[in-house]
Amino acid sequence: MSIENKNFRPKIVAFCCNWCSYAGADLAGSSRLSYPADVKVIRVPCSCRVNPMFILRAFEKGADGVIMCGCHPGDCHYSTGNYYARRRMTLLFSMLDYIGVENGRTRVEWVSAAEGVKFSDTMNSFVEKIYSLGENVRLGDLRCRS
Amino acid sequence: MQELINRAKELLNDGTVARVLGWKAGDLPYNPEPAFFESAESLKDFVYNGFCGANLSKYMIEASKLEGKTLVCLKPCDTYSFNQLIKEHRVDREKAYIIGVGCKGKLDIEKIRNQGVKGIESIEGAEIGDGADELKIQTIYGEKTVAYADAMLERCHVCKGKEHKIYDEEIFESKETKDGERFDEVSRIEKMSPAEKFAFFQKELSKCIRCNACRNVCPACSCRKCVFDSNKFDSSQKANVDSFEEKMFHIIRAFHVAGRCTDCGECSRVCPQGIPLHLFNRKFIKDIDELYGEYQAGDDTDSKAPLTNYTFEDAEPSIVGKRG
Amino acid sequence: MQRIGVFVCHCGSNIAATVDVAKVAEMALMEPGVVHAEDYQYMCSEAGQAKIADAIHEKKLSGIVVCSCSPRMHEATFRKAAERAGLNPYMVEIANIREHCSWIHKDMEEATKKAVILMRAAVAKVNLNTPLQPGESRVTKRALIIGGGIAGIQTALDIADAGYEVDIVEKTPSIGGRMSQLDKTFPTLDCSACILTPKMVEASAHEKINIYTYSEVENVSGFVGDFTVDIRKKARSVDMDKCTGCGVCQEKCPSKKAPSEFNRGLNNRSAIYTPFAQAIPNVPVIDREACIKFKTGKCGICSKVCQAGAIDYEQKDEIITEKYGAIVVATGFDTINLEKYDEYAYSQSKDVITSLELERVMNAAGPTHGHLERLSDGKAPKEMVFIQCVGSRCADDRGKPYCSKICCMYTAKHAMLIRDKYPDVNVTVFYIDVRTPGKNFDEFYRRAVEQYGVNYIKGQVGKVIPQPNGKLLVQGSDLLDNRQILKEADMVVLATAIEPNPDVRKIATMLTASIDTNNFLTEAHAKLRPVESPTAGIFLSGVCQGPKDIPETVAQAGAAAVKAIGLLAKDKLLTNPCTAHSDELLCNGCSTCENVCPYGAITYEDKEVNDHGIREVRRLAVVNSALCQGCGACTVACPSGAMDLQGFSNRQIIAEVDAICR
Amino acid sequence: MSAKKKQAELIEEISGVNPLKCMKCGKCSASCPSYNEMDIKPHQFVSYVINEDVESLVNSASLWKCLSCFACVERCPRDVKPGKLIDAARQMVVRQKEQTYLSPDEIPELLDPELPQQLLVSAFRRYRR
Repeated sequence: MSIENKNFRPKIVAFCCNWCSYAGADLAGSSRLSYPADVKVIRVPCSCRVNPMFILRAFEKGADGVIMCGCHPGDCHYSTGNYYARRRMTLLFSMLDYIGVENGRTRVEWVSAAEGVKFSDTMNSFVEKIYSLGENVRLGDLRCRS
Repeated sequence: MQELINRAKELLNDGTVARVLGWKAGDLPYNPEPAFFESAESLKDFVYNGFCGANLSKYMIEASKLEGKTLVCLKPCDTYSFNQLIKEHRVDREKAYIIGVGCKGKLDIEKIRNQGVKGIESIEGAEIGDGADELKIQTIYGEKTVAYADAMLERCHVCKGKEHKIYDEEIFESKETKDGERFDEVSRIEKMSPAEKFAFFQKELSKCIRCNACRNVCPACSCRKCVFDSNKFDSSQKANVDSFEEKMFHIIRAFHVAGRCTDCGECSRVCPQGIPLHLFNRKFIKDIDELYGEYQAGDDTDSKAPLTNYTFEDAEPSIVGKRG
Repeated sequence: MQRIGVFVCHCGSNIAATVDVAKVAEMALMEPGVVHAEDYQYMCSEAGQAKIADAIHEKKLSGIVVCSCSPRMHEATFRKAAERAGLNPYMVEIANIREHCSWIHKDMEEATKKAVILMRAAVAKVNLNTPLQPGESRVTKRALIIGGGIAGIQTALDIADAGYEVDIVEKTPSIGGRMSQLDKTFPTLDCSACILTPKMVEASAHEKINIYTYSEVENVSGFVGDFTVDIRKKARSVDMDKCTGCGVCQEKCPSKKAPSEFNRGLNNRSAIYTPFAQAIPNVPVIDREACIKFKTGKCGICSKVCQAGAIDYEQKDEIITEKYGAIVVATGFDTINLEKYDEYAYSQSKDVITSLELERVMNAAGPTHGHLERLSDGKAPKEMVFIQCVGSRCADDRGKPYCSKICCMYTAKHAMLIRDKYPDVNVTVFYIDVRTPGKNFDEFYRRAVEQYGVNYIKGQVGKVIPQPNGKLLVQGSDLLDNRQILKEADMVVLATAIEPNPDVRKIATMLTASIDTNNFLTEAHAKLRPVESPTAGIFLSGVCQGPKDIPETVAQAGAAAVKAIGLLAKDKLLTNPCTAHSDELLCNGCSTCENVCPYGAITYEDKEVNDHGIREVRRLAVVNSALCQGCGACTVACPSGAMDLQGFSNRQIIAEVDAICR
Repeated sequence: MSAKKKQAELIEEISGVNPLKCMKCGKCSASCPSYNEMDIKPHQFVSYVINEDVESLVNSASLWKCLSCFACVERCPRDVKPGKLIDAARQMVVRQKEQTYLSPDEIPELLDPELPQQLLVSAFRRYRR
């Protein structure tokens, strides 16, 4: 997929759980670890609050990438939330891959409150990936009449 | 078939059941429809043949609210749905008298038509007792024959088995119809390039007219109110064809029934546009089997569903990219 | 329609230097529902909060958005400010334009654009906010301390002295912890046991303190104020009520080959044992792995010699379930495994020991009865070498990246004690840096050098090579003299890095308390909330939070106690109103939500509903909002979308998504 | 950018080492079997690179006294690995002399069959990159 639009700035939604990843994002901020402004964080109590519908909704509204961050497995503030989230996202991503949507547009990363560096590294690499994939056409246009 | 009607009459007459849930003949030889029979007398319209594909489990949700027991005829594959509905507390086992009816494969009228058979007047060989390998079809253009196996629904070629998972009594012998692998088609699609996959599904999904037949027939889609009809997700049906659910309807529907879908195949059977909707559900089933261990929804009434279960070692979502 | 006020904070120059705050306020006025927008230097200041209050009154605001720092910082501040001005506190949303924007972006235009989008998302959310009322939950007036070392003992004593019941759970057969293994303590050189034992006795005698030794926490459920904990009391094989602690059983026990944990495996103990003479409780346990009776069925000598008839081979593990309002973690530390540091020959020579082992060697109750001698041949050493930073400050996976903090001081102590007691022994310390911040610490270190003539060499040791003559050849470098040193030593002592007790990971998982990459428990705020875990009701005491010495541990133990007391003193806690609730008309009664709820907060009831005129009894999900912690697992599991989360509703999150993608 | 700075950066690039991670513990010098032969000691390599004085490093005796035994690489607690720095300085000299590399398939015919295996292995170890 070529990036013809040189001014392409992706829209990237990052769902972060309140306890680990949002705090990790805060730590990235207070440590002044930069990542592209294309990433916008939505705070949710837990990764298990992220309904697959939110992700599809984001794509439908024009997002080019959606990333979900939660506590590391075993460290969920609510004990088990991220385990359920992990299965849900695995299946959703597999389905998106199955219908031909590049799987690089979705990602799950576990970021603890202490991992400001990981948060910024993750966002940098994810944004880079989205730049390489270019604009998201397919998900916004799944059922266009041929 | 008479055997079944006789038994139903007996159970009605001795008060075991208050009604019978089965199929009655339609206006054409190939479109019987689900029906309740309240009296022994009304059973004269009862039919059970190769065209009785309809899964009656879902009707038991409403029937469970009625006074008295309902006799319900369930084919082997329907019993999975019934078990799943018990697990979800949607049907009352005590309110059902289940006759596990045998099955020798259900027929797909589209497959018959696709073989050039038009103007059908009557069909012979679809009866359960016939054991015929051929269908004799009288049409306005004369008699045609079609091999039974060539007229079967896709789901019967990958039949889950002849065993009734739940029943009070069984009637009729079932026949082995499986001659294909359930996940072959899914695997074939998985091997396509992203562009091919996208083209395939775009072609199929663009046929959708959002008639909601798939949703309405699906035993797993039994919500009192569907999220697509609710304003809670800002996804209620709007006039705008571009709206969110129009595009994502089938993906979301498949996700909602993931881990609960028994792969009964009703969605694909009823789709007026012939979209192979089971391919979505079966993809989830295949992933669940591969990632979390084999799981057949409706196998029992108490096991933990894959999406309400976990292990510490579960695969990470990144496995999707790695599996290629 | 809401009447929303948007308040954009400059945070001095923290935000204003990279975000055009006036522009954000200006753009806010174009958003639906926004009737007021302003920017101000410090929104969190009294003047800033007054501006919010004024606007709420004057413009009759129904909701506000503060564009400022992270909600984790000041959400509570602004909610309280709104509440004082008569607005429901849950009508406040924060757009994080500092940590998530101004601090990470350099380009003003780009950062301003992003800040505007973050503001829009928050406005979109507030448009759908509804006033929420917190519920109440009770506080069980009892605290649990996990770990019975000096940290746990001190915390327990402080909480108990305030009048609350305290349970200590200790894994080993006695309380006392690492401190009980130490010989002397720096910088005063008083004997460790002399200051610890009275505390142990005080704890065991305290009427409010209940000690479970040889016990482990098995399961934790519940939440702040109302934890339910299963404690496994391992089978001691000795009846605690009958045993008089006479010690005859230990003397007569024929199996004496089990390595003594207390002496770090430097000598052996009997199968029935108390770890050390001052153990509390003074009741032995039978090590079933080592006991002949348990292994072969024959023996039973201890039972025969026990006058009190306390031996009980049939005893089984017992699970005790107890409720607690607060939990303090005081799990302490261990020294790291040295198997990856082969160059120091720890596994090759008995005369290379860790500092903690040296503590036992120097201790009168230790394997050598307090005589400094080589463990290989019992000879008195003449040359001792101490190596600092073994496994500490290490960038690769052989060791730990942090400074273990206590080694510089205890090494000075060891060196000083040896030089004092054995003036003919030469002591050389190879160091990288000597770190002695602390009251009287540097003076202590200088005394070691100036008064006791300890030879400090700046430079790490590269290799320790055991020689055929039994000596240890130490190859080091002296960076100040710029020469390489080869030194024959009789004993080498490794200042081994400390790490959190390996069990802490399991405990943290049970408590859902967060833990860092080094397995230290994370504090709620590195500076301002150093003894609290981010998980409410969990407090941290001692080395489980980070390396520290005894006085620091005791200080932190007291601080943790105060925090726990502050919690236990309350009769009721306000609960987070952001809980799940089920729409009765949409609920299928399918139990899916119940299956994913980690708190057992969802039950099913048969309830009569009126669904647009249809009256019927349905099986419906009911959320107990006192138990619900608001994770939202149920909201996604629910197939019909009946379950939703207050404060993070489906529509609110979707509105944020839409605003960001717009 | 000054030539000195460029040289220092080249060393960092070739070696993949960040000299700023050094905490000056001296374990490298303590481990070095050639220590006494060296004019610039292993722990000092790091500060020469930091101070952008690669010139002195290149002209030092140490450059060719290092045995590439990798004791310092193995034991360095900070992942600084002075042995790699000095090796990088050697590489720089080699490159400056415009000596090209061999391609792998040229090697077999250059080998003397009598050559001890161990020498070959240590040569590979020394020049692998």
